[in-house]
Amino acid sequence: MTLEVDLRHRLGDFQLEVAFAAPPGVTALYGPSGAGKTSVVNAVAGLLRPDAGRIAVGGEVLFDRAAGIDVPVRARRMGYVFQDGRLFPHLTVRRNLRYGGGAEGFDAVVSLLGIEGLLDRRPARLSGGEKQRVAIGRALLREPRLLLMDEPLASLDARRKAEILPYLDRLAREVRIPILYVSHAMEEVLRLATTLVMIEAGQLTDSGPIAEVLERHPVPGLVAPEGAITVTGTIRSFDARREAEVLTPLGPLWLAMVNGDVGDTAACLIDPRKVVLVRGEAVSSRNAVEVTVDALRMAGREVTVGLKAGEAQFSARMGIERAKPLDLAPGRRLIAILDPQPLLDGLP
Amino acid sequence: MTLEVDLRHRLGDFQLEVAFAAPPGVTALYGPSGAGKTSVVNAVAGLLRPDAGRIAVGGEVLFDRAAGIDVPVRARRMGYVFQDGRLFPHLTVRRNLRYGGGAEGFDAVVSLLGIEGLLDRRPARLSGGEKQRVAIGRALLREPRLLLMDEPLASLDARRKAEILPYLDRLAREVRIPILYVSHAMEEVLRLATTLVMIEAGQLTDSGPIAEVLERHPVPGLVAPEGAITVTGTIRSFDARREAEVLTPLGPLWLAMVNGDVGDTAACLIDPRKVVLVRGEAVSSRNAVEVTVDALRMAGREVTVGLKAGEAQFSARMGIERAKPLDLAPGRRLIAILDPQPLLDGLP
Amino acid sequence: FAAASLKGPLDQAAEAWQAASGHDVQVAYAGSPTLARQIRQGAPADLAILAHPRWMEWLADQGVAGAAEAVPFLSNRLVLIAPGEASAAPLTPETVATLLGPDDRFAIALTDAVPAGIYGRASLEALGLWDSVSDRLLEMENVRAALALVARGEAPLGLVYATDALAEPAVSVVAELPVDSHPAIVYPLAVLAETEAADAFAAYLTGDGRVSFDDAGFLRPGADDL
Amino acid sequence: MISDFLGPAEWEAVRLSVRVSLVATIASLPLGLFVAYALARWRFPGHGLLNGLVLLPLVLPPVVTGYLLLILFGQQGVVGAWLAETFGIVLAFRWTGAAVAAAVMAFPLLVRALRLAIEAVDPGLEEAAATLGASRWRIFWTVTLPLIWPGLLAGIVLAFAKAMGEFGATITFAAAIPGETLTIPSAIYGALQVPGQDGVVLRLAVLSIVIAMAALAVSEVLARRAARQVAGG
Amino acid sequence: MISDFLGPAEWEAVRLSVRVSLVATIASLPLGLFVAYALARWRFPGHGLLNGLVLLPLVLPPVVTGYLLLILFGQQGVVGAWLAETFGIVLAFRWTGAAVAAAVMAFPLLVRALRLAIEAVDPGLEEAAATLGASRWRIFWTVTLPLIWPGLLAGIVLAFAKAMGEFGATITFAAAIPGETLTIPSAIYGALQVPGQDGVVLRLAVLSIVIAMAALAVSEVLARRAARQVAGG
Ligand SMILES: Nc1ncnc2c1ncn2[C@@H]1O[C@H](COP(=O)(O)OP(=O)(O)OP(=O)(O)O)[C@@H](O)[C@H]1O
Ligand SMILES: Nc1ncnc2c1ncn2[C@@H]1O[C@H](COP(=O)(O)OP(=O)(O)OP(=O)(O)O)[C@@H](O)[C@H]1O
Ligand SMILES: [Mg+2]
Ligand SMILES: [Mg+2]
Repeated sequence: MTLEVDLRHRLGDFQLEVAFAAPPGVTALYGPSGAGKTSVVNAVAGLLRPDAGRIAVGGEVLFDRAAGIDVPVRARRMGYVFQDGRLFPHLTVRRNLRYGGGAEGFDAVVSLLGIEGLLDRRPARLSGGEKQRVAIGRALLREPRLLLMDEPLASLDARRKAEILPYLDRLAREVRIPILYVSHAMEEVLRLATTLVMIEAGQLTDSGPIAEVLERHPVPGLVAPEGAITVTGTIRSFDARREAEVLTPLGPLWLAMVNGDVGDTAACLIDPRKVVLVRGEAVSSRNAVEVTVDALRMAGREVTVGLKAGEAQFSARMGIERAKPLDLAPGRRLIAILDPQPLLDGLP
Repeated sequence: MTLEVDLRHRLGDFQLEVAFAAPPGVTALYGPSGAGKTSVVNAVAGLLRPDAGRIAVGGEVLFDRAAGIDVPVRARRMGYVFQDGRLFPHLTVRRNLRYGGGAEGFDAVVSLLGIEGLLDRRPARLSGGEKQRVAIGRALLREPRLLLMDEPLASLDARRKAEILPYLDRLAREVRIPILYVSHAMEEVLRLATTLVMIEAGQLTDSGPIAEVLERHPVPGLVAPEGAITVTGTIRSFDARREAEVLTPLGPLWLAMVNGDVGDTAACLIDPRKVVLVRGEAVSSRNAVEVTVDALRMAGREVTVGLKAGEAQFSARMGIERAKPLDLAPGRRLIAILDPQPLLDGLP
Repeated sequence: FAAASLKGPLDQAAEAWQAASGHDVQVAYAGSPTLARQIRQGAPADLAILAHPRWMEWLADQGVAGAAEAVPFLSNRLVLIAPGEASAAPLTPETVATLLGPDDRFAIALTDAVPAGIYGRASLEALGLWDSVSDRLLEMENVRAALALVARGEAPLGLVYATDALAEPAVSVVAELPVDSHPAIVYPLAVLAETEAADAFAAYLTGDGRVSFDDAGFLRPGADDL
Repeated sequence: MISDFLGPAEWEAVRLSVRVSLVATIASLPLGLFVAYALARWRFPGHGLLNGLVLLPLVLPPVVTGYLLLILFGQQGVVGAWLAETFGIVLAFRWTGAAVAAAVMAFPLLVRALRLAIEAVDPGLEEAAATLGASRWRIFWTVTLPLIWPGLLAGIVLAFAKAMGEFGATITFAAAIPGETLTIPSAIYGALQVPGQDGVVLRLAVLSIVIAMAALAVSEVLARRAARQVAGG
Repeated sequence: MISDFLGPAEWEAVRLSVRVSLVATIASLPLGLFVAYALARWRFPGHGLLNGLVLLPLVLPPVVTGYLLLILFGQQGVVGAWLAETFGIVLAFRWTGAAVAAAVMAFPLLVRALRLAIEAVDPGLEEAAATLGASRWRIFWTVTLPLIWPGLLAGIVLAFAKAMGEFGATITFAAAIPGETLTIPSAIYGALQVPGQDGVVLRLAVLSIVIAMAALAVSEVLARRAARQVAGG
């Protein structure tokens, strides 16, 4: 089941124009505040009627301006976690959860979200994060064919996130429903998403498999570290801790927190400042690569060292006093210890 | 000016009991969802009247149950960024911003928050993140003697956060007002906070300077990596990129994103899995330490290497195939490259 | 259906007749115009007693059966009243002026709409008193309201039916207006339904039943009044 | 008939008034809800007209309203004749007519209260219900209606109180036939016509106040309970 | 006096009605706001009593209310005598008295609408204003009042319409003095008493409807504009 979106809409001065496809699994909608993410989600849910366009799920057309099709909201069978909660204030948590149906899986969802103790309270007596969890539960229990999640974890603590994320991950994989996921937290996006849709100021910047998009637009919304390169490769295996061995032009690299399966593409970023050069015989790191010094460049009190590993090229950068003991010169063979970032670390 | 809080309050089944002091600078209120953070903030703002206790700012008592003092909300001069926004729906953004006074600094705040284009709109036409920015602006323009920020950046994108955080940072340092800052995002907390107040289920877990608290409770809300140790030291200098040189028992370590000034205490975490051992002469890392192998322990396909650096002890862990080329044996001298975490990376 | 102003004595008469004849009587009171309109719209009224002939004439014009055969049932007369214990006074503009005082007002029913007001105005005009009160009128919804004003002392002088003055102990009669100073006051009665009971009750009212109305101060109309 | 004590006739008026007011209030609720919902949520041609029409009974003197009712629904009236022929329903001069008059007079109050309440409901919540698969009908019953509960109660109390106090239209349209349409206000009117009946007036007035206050108290308790639940208190 | 055309007397009634209704509505606004705010937001002894008292004029037949007003505010009345002595204010039989009667009759409608609206205001917004340093008074003017704007308009329209249609209490308390207290409803009543004056009745009724509808239309436009701003449209 795939969600296809193609829409144009005007909101005051704001012009929205996006087209993308979201296959089963998690599709992250990523973009700065005010980019139009919520508007897209609303259009998919049927709460915003685009001026033009077409929206379909698994071949079923939900909206087609030209053909005059507009399936009513209630018949779209989507679980929507709203950015602003929207719990029913007059109903207890339990009845909020049950509103969309789904006695099935009730206990599992409730315990996943840790809201067992809140079932008989009304929303006014919940904390911000508790409300958000109930809203997630309500959407999950709807048994949707598509999940729309607008910053669902924004006010949850790390531990709770760490519990819910794998669940969503599993849900997307096992039930094979598309999840449209709006988030500003790159960790979440990287952890969950297989597809990435980037929008800015209402316009689609790029969309597609996450690794490809990130390769084309390295660290969305952030200036990539100076001189950083993106390295892409194919996943060969996973270890016991689900770190992925990725075959890259630099050799096999091990990445933590990668989505996808063996055979999928994964991308990472090599920040020259995080490359450690070693003059020695052996290192214990799995991400060590034998390199030859290619060129040296000085800038201020820093040295940038151009490196070659087979055909591939990258660089390392360090303070001048660090470079001295290495006795650097073009042609010298060294070991480079890389710290490949699945674009997860290093974000402010 | 210091904020002193000591309160006890009952909300249904929930019992809140905390006491802490927040000096000028940012004090992070950290704890899982439902821990009572918003309740504490509300009590400071005067929106919740505690059953018992005392609240004072810079010596002025705002609330003292026993003494019958309860300064009215409007006279407390606090800028409160609510978890749920609370913009005035009938006023334009401009008039929302001006509500608390402060023509002064208006343009600066508006451009900091990137809301120049929204000034004549009403909140209903703003996106989630835009609302949040306006709410921040409204509180800042109040010229408060205390800022209360309840997850103010939760729905902002990384770039925007990266712009606002330094501003708050500066504000806290320059104006020397206490900022009580609720957040689930460890990066934000580490970036901003000088003081950390940890609460869980309504009870104070710990409070004090952030480094000390994190030393006593390493990674709040998260299980620390197995075998990790916390290393504390004194900040000796900052480099051009504001990385701090911290004098630790292991020798000088360079940490990124540390709060505080020269002479302050800073803490970091050494994860054995991230320690790279090198058999060789020189490395380019600033965080390299000469070590002696003390002991070897095998577990499954992993080796844990006990290490000594002067008096200090720590360990490294690696897959057995990584250990082989190092030719490990007690007494062998190696270089260890550390990846000291200011508890910033590695959080999910 | 009967004019509201008849309520007291008519209730008594109805009760008495009910006891005597075993028939069940229900009297619905309202203002004459309302009654007339209701009857016109087919209200289930067997008998109608109105406070002024004109609405009965209107019913007759509208072709309501029985209205044309209405008979004058009761009559009444007008009196000037004052609050509390007041002594009788002659009907001159001066007395009226004295009694009214410099800035008080004269209570009366609506002078161009309600029977008591219409009769009253005619009478006052005939007596040459109209000019001394015409710009100081307190025109009320009905004569009872005018009576209440005087009884409460809100107006020092008012014009009501003699029957009203008699029933309200808080006022006293200052002067009786001559009967010939205004068109005869007539309460017409019409039998609208050709039922035995209606005829019987009408007969009772115009016969033995009159006593209660006499007690209340109503007059018997002259034969030529309608 | 109205004795100096609260005689059987007075009791009858009280019982009748309560019955008429209850029936008027309850019977006008569904239409009131519908009209209020339509006015609050829909834009349609005739919106303004409907809005004005609802307000009419408030603007016109009650007697005029009663007279209009009589002309329309009387046995000779356009609608009245049709009703009588088709369904055998006669309203004029029956207690049902009194209820109709009371309902019409109370309708503006009911609709306004309901409309205000409906307009205050966050459409976002109704949208949320729709995404959860609820039909319009279900949304109305499970979201809108519970959320306008305070307004509904306010409207009911206003309508009931108005119905208890309604006189002009009732006596004009339904007359004041003892046991059938002689409500408390009509009885008070009657008593006012007879000097010295102030006691009766007072008793009846107090009674009708007590009844209305009881209704008010019940509504306050219900509204407060609902408010406490929603507000978290 | 009531001619067959819309003579000067009729015009006078119309002008008077509008003036009385406007004054009644505007003058009762501050008190209405205060009472509604108190009922909605404060708990105090006598809360229930006040609540009931406000509802009274709705429950009692207008004539009784008018009579009570007369007893209280008449020149012989307790309050009336005091007012007259102390301030030289006389209400009975003045157009001000008619305004008072209309205001009293309209008060329950005004207060209910305002109270509903005030209860619907999110106290969180008022709290936010307080944290921004606003006094209670400023909060009321800058937050509460603008947010209850639709309710305020609804209340004003209801009250104005009711005042335009008020008859029983007005005539009882203020009589029907041409040019002073002879409002449209009193004129209509007078015309109804005379056979064949249906034309006058119709003309006056239509006029008063037109005026009320105009008020309604204005309020709708204002309310819709406010709603559009707040809802984002
Ligand atoms: N009115 C109330 N009645 C009863 N319990 C309440 C009420 N309000 C809040 N609580 C409970 O008090 C606890 C603390 O709430 P609070 O809003 O302070 O949490 P928080 O730390 O801000 O959480 P979050 O991060 O989710 O916003 C929660 O467990 C909540 O369920
Ligand atoms: N009713 C409206 N009228 C005019 N402009 C609007 C309206 N609603 C939203 N907008 C504008 O449309 C743009 C997109 O809004 P949207 O809510 O989709 O953003 P978003 O990507 O979800 O942002 P955020 O991350 O802040 O929630 C914003 O610039 C907003 O100001
Ligand atoms: Mg959004
Ligand atoms: Mg909170």
